[in-house]
Amino acid sequence: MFAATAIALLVAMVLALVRLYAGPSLYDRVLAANSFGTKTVLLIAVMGFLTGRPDFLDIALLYALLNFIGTIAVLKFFRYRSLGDAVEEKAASRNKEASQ
Amino acid sequence: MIALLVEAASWTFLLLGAFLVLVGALGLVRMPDFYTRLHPAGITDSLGADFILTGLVLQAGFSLVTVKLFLIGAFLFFTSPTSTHAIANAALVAGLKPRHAVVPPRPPEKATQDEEAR
Amino acid sequence: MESVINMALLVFLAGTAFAILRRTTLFSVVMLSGVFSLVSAALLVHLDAVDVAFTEAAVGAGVSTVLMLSTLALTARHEAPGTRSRAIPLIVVFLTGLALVYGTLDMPRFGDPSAPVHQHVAPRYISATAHEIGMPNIVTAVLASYRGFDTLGEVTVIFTAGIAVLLLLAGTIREPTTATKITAMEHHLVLRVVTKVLIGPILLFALYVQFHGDYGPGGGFQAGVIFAAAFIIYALVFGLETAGNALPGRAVRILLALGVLIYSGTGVVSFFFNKNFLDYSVLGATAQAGQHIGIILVEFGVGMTVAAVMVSTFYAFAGQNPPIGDEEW
Amino acid sequence: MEFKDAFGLFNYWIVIVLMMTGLYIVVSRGNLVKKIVGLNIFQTSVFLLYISMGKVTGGTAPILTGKPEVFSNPLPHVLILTAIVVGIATTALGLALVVRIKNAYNSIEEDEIQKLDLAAENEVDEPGARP
Repeated sequence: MFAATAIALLVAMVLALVRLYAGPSLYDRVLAANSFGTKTVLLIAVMGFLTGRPDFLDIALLYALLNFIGTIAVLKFFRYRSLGDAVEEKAASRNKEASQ
Repeated sequence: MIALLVEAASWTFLLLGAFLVLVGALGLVRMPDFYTRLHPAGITDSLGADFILTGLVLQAGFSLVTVKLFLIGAFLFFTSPTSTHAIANAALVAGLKPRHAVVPPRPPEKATQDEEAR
Repeated sequence: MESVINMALLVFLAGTAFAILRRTTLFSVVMLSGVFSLVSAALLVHLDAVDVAFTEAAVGAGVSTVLMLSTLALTARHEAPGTRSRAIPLIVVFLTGLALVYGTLDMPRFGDPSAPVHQHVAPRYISATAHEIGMPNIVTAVLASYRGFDTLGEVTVIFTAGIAVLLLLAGTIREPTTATKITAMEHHLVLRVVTKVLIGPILLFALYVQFHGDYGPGGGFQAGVIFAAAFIIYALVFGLETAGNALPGRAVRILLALGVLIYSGTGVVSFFFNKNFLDYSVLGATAQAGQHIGIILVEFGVGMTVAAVMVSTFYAFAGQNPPIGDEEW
Repeated sequence: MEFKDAFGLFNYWIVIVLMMTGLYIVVSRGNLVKKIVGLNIFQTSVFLLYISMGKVTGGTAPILTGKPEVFSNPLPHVLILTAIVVGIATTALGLALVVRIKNAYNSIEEDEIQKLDLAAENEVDEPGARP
């Protein structure tokens, strides 16, 4: 039964990859990468049970924790153009230009 | 007898979870526009993951593995809605308009008022 | 069933690599390399390499995407269309590939237990670890004790790379100007609350991984990267300055050197008990206890240096003043 | 070579495909950041080569569980574990160099940088020719 779940997850990962390659706007790509990460968490958990050694869930736990760092970095990159402390006037001008 | 029941329950949970993950992934591909794709991505993150994790918990019984599975469920519960929120917020601020925008799109000057208001 | 997952993940990997090859906007290249490391971590779990999958996951999810993005923020966003003809590289690559494939024809088949690679050193480690070091995780035992001197070399390589990045980028770090600096993301209330909730568990998880390396997958390398990922997310959401108050640059540089000092110091201690370098058996009451103490200390040193290198690299990259104008975007 | 053999080497062939993709990116693309990503792909393929050689069918991860079991070879895991972190440290170093090159040449395209270098060399060669 784990095999069926694993196959379903693999098919879901293929679909997420299709959205990642095709995604017209960059936010589709971020969304696809993020949902791909969640599916990897589930795949690693199911694989642990499939091979009979379920005590390797630490990796799934790690991904569950760290997966959203990439997303936040990407969004900050596009909002403020720098991952450090963007200076006020640069960010404000960019918003006006971005929201036209 | 009980073991059979638990086994059957975990199979159903696993299959339901797998089905929901598939539905979510299919929705991610078939939905026309970015904002409509947020919903199917949410399906897989929330219910699909929870069903699969409960299926695994029923398999693992009462052990350290169950604690880890609950922790994974808890952290997924925190992180995936946050990142979906952050993506949607960034897309809206950057001016990605929903395709069939029923509500009039936010006039740009209002966006800058938010800036000054902060 | 096993081979279906194996083949599927390998095909994903190759597909993502081709997608990276074809994309010109550097941003999607970075996103795809994040997915690439996700798939390779899943594949490593499948190939029973649990510690390695742990490291790949921590590095891929935590640090590499952020570092590449901060470089993109400082350089360019699009790749210029290539002017040179692509024919010659294609031929060279194709021929090399054919030669390599020809080379693999007489390699032992995948997973073949009678392959020569499994006959020499591995059986000794698998059988000897139980009584010599008394530690379930053979990988950590080999990493820290049997092969301790090489790992010291690896840690020094990481230390040197960290120093080099600091030297390269420290000069151009912009002092916090008095201009109205917004600590970024201050209006993202949801992000700030969730990050505050999650920083605790991430750091706790890093400590768990650090000291759990003997009994399960984990160890200094993974813990260091997770520890740094916690500070990176804190700096991303609450701003570089607030993160600087929590973990100042000077403290990170001290930690950088302290880790390698702890590692080599543990080795030097066994000189005084006239044993050779990095022989931990004298540290404890019995040889096994000594090995445990030695490995925990050494892993602690490794974790400290790796965490300090990742945090100082992020500080150096994020502190840069992006020289590029807005028209580049 | 029947299917069993071909399947047996499938891992190594995918490793070679990844290696060649990484090599091709480094060789044919001019953008420095793209080259670093290509190097990362090449590096990951080498890691997968080591780990797939260490796998034993029916073996589990090399963590002793008390029960006598067949274990996969732990040695490649040790090598690759440290190699990944060294890899990320050297990638950070490469990216730092790219940032400095951008500051100096205001471009990270290999061709433009070479043009600027050549131009700088010509100026140095005939200082007398300057008006």
